[in-house]
Amino acid sequence: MITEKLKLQPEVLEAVVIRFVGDSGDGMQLTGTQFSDTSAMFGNDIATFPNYPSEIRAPQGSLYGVSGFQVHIGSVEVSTPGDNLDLLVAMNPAGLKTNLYALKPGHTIIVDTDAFNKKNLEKAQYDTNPLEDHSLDNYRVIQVDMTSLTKEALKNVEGLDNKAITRSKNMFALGMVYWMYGRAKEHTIDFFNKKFKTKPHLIESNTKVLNAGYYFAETLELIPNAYTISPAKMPSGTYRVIMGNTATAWGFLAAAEKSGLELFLGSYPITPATDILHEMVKHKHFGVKAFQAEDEIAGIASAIGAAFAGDLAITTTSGPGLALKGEALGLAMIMELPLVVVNVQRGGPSTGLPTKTEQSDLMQAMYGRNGESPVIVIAASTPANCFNFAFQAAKLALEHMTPVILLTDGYIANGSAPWKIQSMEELPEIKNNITKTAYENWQPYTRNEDTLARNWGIPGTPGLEHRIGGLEKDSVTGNVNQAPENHEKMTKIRAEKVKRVQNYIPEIKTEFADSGDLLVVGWGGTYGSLHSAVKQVNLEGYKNIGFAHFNYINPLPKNTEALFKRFKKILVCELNNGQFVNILRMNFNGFEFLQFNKIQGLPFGNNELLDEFKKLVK
Amino acid sequence: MITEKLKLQPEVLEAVVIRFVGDSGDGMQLTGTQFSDTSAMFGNDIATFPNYPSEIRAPQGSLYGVSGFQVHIGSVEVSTPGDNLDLLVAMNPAGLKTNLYALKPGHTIIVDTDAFNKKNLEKAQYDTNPLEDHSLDNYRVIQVDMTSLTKEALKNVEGLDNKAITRSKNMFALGMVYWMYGRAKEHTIDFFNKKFKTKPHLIESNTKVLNAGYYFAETLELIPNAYTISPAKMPSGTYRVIMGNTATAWGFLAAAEKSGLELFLGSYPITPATDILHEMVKHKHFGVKAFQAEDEIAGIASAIGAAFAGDLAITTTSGPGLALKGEALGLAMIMELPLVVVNVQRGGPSTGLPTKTEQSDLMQAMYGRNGESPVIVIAASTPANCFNFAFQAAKLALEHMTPVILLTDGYIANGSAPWKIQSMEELPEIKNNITKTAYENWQPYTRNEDTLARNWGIPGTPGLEHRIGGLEKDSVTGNVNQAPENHEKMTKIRAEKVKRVQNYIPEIKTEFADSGDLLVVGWGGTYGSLHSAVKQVNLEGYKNIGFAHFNYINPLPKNTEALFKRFKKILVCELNNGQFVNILRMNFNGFEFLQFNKIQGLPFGNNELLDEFKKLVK
Amino acid sequence: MEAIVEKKYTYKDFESDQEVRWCPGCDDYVILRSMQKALPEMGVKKEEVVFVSGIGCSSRFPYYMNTYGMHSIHGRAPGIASGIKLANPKLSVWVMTGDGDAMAIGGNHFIHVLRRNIDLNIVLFNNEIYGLTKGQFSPTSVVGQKTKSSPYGNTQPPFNPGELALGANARFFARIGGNVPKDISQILVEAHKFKGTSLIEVLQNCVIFNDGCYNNITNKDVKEDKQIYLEHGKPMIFGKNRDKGLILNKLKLEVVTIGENGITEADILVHNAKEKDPTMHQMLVRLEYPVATGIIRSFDDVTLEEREDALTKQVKANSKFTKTNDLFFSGEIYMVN
Amino acid sequence: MEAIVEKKYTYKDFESDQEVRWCPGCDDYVILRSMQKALPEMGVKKEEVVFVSGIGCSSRFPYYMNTYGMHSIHGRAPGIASGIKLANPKLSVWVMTGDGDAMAIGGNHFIHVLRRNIDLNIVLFNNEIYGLTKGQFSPTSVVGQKTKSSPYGNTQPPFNPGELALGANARFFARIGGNVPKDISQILVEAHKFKGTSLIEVLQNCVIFNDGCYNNITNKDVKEDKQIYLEHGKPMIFGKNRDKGLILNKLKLEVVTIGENGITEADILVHNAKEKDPTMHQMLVRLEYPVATGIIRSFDDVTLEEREDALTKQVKANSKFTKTNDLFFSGEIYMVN
Ligand SMILES: Cc1ncc(C[n+]2csc(CCOP(=O)(O)OP(=O)(O)O)c2C)c(N)n1
Ligand SMILES: Cc1ncc(C[n+]2csc(CCOP(=O)(O)OP(=O)(O)O)c2C)c(N)n1
Ligand code: SF4
Ligand code: SF4
Ligand SMILES: [Mg+2]
Ligand SMILES: [Mg+2]
Repeated sequence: MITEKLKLQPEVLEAVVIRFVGDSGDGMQLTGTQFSDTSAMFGNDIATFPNYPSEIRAPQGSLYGVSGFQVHIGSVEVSTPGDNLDLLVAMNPAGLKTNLYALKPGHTIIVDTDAFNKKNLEKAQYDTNPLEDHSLDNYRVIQVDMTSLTKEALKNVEGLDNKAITRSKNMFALGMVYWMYGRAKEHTIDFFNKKFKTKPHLIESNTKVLNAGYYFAETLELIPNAYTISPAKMPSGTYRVIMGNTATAWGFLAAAEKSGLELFLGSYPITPATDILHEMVKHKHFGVKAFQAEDEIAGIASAIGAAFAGDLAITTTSGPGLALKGEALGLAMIMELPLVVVNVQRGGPSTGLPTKTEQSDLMQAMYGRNGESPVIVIAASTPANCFNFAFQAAKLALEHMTPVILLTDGYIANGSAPWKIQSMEELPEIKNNITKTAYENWQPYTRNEDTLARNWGIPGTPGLEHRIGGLEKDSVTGNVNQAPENHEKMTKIRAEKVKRVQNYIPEIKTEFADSGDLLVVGWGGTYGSLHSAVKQVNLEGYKNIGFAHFNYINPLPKNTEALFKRFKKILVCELNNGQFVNILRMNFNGFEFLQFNKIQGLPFGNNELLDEFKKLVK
Repeated sequence: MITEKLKLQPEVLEAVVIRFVGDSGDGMQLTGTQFSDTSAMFGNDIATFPNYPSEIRAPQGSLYGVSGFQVHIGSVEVSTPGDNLDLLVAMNPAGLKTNLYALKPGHTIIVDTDAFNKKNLEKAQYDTNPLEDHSLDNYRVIQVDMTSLTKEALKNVEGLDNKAITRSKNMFALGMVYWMYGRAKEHTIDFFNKKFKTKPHLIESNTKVLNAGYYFAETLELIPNAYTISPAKMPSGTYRVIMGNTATAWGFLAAAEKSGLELFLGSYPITPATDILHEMVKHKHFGVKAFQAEDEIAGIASAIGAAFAGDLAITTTSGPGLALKGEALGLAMIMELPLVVVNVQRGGPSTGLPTKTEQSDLMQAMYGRNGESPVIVIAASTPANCFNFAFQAAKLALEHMTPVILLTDGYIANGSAPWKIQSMEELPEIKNNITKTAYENWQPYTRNEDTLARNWGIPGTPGLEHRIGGLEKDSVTGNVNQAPENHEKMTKIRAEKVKRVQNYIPEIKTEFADSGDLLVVGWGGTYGSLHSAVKQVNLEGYKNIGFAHFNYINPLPKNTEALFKRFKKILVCELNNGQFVNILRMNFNGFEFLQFNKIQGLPFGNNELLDEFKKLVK
Repeated sequence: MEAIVEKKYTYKDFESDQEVRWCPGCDDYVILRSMQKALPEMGVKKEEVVFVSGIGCSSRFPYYMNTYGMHSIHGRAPGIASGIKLANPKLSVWVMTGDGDAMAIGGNHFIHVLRRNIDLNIVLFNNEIYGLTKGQFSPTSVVGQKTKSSPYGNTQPPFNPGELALGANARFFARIGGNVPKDISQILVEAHKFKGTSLIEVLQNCVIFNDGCYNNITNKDVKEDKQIYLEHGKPMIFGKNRDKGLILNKLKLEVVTIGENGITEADILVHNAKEKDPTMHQMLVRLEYPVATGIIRSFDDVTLEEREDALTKQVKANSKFTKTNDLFFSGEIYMVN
Repeated sequence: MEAIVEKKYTYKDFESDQEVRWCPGCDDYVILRSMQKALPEMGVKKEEVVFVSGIGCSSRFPYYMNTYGMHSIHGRAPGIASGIKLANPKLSVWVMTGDGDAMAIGGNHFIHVLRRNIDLNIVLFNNEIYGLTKGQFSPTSVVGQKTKSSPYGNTQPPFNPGELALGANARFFARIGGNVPKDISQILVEAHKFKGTSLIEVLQNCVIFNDGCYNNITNKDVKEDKQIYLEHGKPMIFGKNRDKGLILNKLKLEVVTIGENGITEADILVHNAKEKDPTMHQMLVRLEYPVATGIIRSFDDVTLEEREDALTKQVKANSKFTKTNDLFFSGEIYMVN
């Protein structure tokens, strides 16, 4: 019934990476979410990463139909979902086949032996059964006939058909893992009670199976109980677990409330950005106006209209959608309207790898429009700080009267992490440039001397009637003015306005070392991977390796060049073929910027980073 | 009747710049074209530049309704329409007002005094009559009551109404200028005979007025006859005068014939690119398939379809249109289909200055798409070489199986110049990658080892049936393949394929000096202005100033860095806020690239360039 | 718009300080003045009016109106206007567009805005040509039409804007000549009153690139014989002598003469613009002789804003969240000390 | 397509080597197999068939056909297909698209391709949902429909694809359930034969995000009573007992029972799909009971390729230019020595 192929010493671990894999229908996302939420409530730091197949429902048992959910839990700060696994829970052969590569040698696999039948083995393209052919000898394999055990557990529950019974085997696996890691089952049982309020037989069955798995592991004491992950030392406060896309949506909710404006979202669904729309449409109670448009162009067009009319206007999309919005974004730019464009990056080019992560839209964000049309570009770096950068994007747009592009990516957008809830009271103030009542000689293009933000005159306000548009405009009245000097002047003002945002953003800081041999530079969603790797290399005794991670890209923080000068080597790490590094090259002369690039639709792995760092400092 | 306010010594000139200005209805474009064509046939080198108002028909006499046409003729090579004028022909006060700034002090103005009436002076916002208030004392003003003289000349011609009579006064002006510069009237009279074949009274009237102007100038001998522009020393051959947009269209006609493919154009009208479409639709006799689509996206989409089906496929547009094409261009890129995108740059951002010139779409051409999606980017630099670069764009697209962006701009697209006609026999061969007949194991993504171009299998060919699309594809079969390593491999291959084009393009050459104090760097449509200015500064005795002008931007010529190393200073001159210079910074480390930028919707002026050069070498 | 207008406007209140730059003789001038004269009739405050346009000669319109306005990018005005209206339903929002702007590049937004029935007004300047880009055929140009981009004649059959609009479920459609300022003004006023998206097609003459394309429909001397000006509840009678009328013959509209073959006024169809079923309206927009003008369809339906508003009210009433803090601290939160 | 097919194909010849990846039970499988079975009937060579799609579940179709194919970008397939067909009119070109792909982002290309009447075939998989992006409402979703992006119910009234298409001047429109493979195949064959743009709307069930949305129209047990399957030249009769029929009552279609109230088969309307005037076709596409299926309209008209071809021939015949040299050295050229 249970085989342990390899005996290992129980270890005391600071952090553990677990991946649940199975068929799309096996409920792996739910299992993973339950485990991570429970761990977070227990006080662990967590980071998660779901991995869906790009098909909606691929044929059962097929290799491309495998759905996975990875959780990283720690008693120390964890900043990525992790790359190498400590535990792989594989509900079928296809899941094992496609995920084994990530498991650390010697570490644990839990499999449902019932699923390792001839049909499934064939679908997973196994010639022989891996549970029997010694190909797993380097791992600790825990074989459990979960399906049978689940059926057994449920044989007395009324009102369940066969499908419902086999579907709940994921709870058996979860129960086992809860016991292994000393987690309480209560959170999940509560969840059943809420979710199946009207279907008591499902509450009963799921609870039964969860308990069965838990007690199965406990009773047989087959699993060393040494993995006690104690709570992580996180700043005190009230927390919740949040997904990046939800955090983004909530950041805008907060910004709307803080600025006293109504929130408008114009969007067209696209993976992996759609969840922001899904989240926004829920919040009609806050008066959120979420408009699902006919395409990306209408999405941004409606947002431009809403911005003109005085709303906090947002449009959300991903790579190909941003390409479509370029022309309209140029219009918002020349009209100097506040607008936030969220681009959740995915693997490109073209349709590319729509469900994978990448950082390859940076240049597009900078330059994907005709003419000289600079906008503010910022990037979030963790699921939780999507909240802050969404808030900040709105604040910058409103205070500087310009479009802002907020870049996130599939990795942080779909990942989740504990978020120390920021209440309204803690959030910074947001000013805006609205002219409330007309005064003599009011002009739409008169500017704030510091920010260069223009006046925002909103339809409905008597006396501020004015016309703006896409033609070059007079520097005061906003009327059409195509005079040569006016055009040069306006082009420079628009550039200067974005440049001056430097005065309103934090300086860039280094972590681990403030000067030395090597500065590791990253931006956006790679924060977690890079931070862990630099931390580890420092723990390993390499003392002069610093880390600087950029959230502000256009403009760059003021002190960037000074910082770079303090290091002998600079290594720019990106999930693309080298885009941020080129922006640095444009801006800072005389540095030799080294590159580390990965273009696989995957986050950085810890080892590949460590290897690279060590190569450069040895 | 005629006043010469200032006596000047007759000069022997090598080149003369003349501008004809008047109301949109005054026929200035025709007058200018006639003068330049006649001069070209006489053997002069010429360069022209029309300047329309952006209104279709602005109110008569208004400042913004002025239409102008500038001609630069020379017995030496002329490479720009010139900036400072030797002669300004102003048919009304508005024309004088808006164009006087360009006239060299002491030089000549010819005005139609009849047009300087109260109404017109008011419309031109003159408080006093400039012909009387001494404000023109620094110029030589030739006042002719042209309207009256024209009426006089036509009083015996039958069948003319008042409007037709006053409309032909431009021919009076032309006659005068012909006489001044020793040009024959015959070419223009031939033109009348052809144009008004069915309206003999118009042949008679126009010829009469032309002669009247000519003889008027001659008889009264009021105009010094010293401006004898002798023919320029141009390479021998057969010439014609050609506009940049026409040359672009013809380059594609030639490429289609040379490659043996049918020519397809999918386009949507947009200023200043539309004339390419207008030219293409004429050539149904060559089987050109010109498809006016519903928008820019459908324009490029149809071209992608035609490319898939085996045509030489083109799409033409300008700035905002290129923004719209970004997403589809990414598709063409990942499908590795041959496609030429022509972008005739105009003043941006957004609708910007649609009838003015600028070089601000370079970054958009490089990066205006999601994901890593490099394409070849080249730029034409004169009206005539639009032919060559269109041909070359098609050749590169077909031989390397990739989209190519060809950049021109409003300045060279609307300008005209003598073109030494290139016959089919002189043009280089164009190979293509079409697989004519199936063979075993044929795969769409098998590549030419040198160019990395993939096989082109065309619908209709038995045995080559295959499917491609926008998802990442397998490096051999082209089937969907989203494996991490495959994606990285394909991304690198696509980049390398474009990079290798370096092996197929000429090295960059310097003019005037091959090493020294200052290298003036330009790209695209500024060739003429920069070339003249560097030439002049060298003539003025500054010996170590070299000039390097780029037509190939992605990839850059192989020897670029080596060339840069031979100069102490490098000055990059562009009609934008600094785009090419940033591409150079990305590519070449350790140079301090100086910038000279103009963002006024206008070409560089000779003097501003000279000043800048001298400042840097003194 | 139930705004109380304190001051009685005249058309001059709606003239902006920008010089009008259309070609002399262009019908666009007529439409501009008709609008300036219609606005005082509507009883709407100047500051609550927004004109949005795309690109084209016609799209320069907002510059000339002393209200709020936006001259946006080509084809996107319906999207922008939708955003404005959804952001602030109190505004009176007008989309000014051309046949190219609305039906070439902007075709998608055009059909979707009609489908959604947001309370916007769209004035379509149909001159069957791209004016601003100097004369290429448009999606309403007729087959055979010679233009700069079809020197041998256009090969693409045109849209009938009314048919396309009704196919997209338009609730209000009117058509009117570009040379009848009073009628234009009146239709604009009606469009304003109509709740939902209203579309007005103006048969606008472009004197430069397509001069006279409507001569045999709109010219003063033929107008009454070649057009039928429809009014809700009135019989479909036309002609200089008001002696021609329309009757239904199976599924075809037929022109008859009152007084001939025993036809009396009672036999003539009566126009019902407010009918939900668009069958008759579709037949009318397709009619080639006489050409139907006036308000062809005006069917009252719920607007998108109304639906959204009702839902929002309902959700608000049922929700325990009024501030974001309520949301942030709801559900599964936990403390770290 | 008058290609002489040397070999008699079977559906297996059209199966590609790619694994089909739709959800088990999805109607897309039915359409795929219907197409694979229809192609051998069409007498067209495999290498002369091209499938073009945009993005969506439905748009994965080309991968599964062993012909030429392109899985392009969202909404743009009609543009790409137009280019393919204009480049090589000998090809049989198919656009495979969804309700979102064709009518949301692709709406503009959709109406323009219909207007132009290029000889393409468009198969519209209408599941009234965005499948691939996991369940948001689409332009054909009904008001009130709860989806991921309309948790409180959709507020945007839908397009009727047939109405939109006819408004855009579609010459061929058919509608068919997603669960009747033989009928689908037959209509595909007819669409192929039709010269001009043909549009086939398939009422396709998405088992995951909008399961059962057509149950009361397409389910085996109600189908015959709830649908009327139209055939050109045949009376409009439906019902399990073939006793129901349609008659015209003024401008409304009415369901009557044959044998009741003196109604005989002779009173029933006869379907004329080939009529130029679309009035009846529009009434039919709008009908809610019974839902009209089969080929509703099939009006023969000149195609764009034919017009272009005729013009090209004419221009060629009148031109002195055959080679570009002729052009380059024509007109005003001059020599420099
Ligand atoms: C993205 C984009 N594409 C093309 C153009 C060029 N363009 C400007 S107006 C226009 C057509 C105008 O036609 P219409 O809407 O009928 O207006 P009209 O000038 O006839 O009033 C075109 C093609 C543009 N400005 N922007
Ligand atoms: C430019 C762009 N925008 C959005 C998307 C995301 N997207 C892919 S398919 C789709 C809708 C699919 O709906 P439909 O056409 O009805 O196809 P179905 O999946 O229902 O067959 C969307 C919004 C995309 N791929 N590209
Ligand atoms: S070009 Fe035509 S539409 Fe445009 S302003 Fe002139 S007359 Fe009017
Ligand atoms: S999601 Fe719906 S449409 Fe897509 S494959 Fe699954 S069942 Fe079919
Ligand atoms: Mg027009
Ligand atoms: Mg769908």
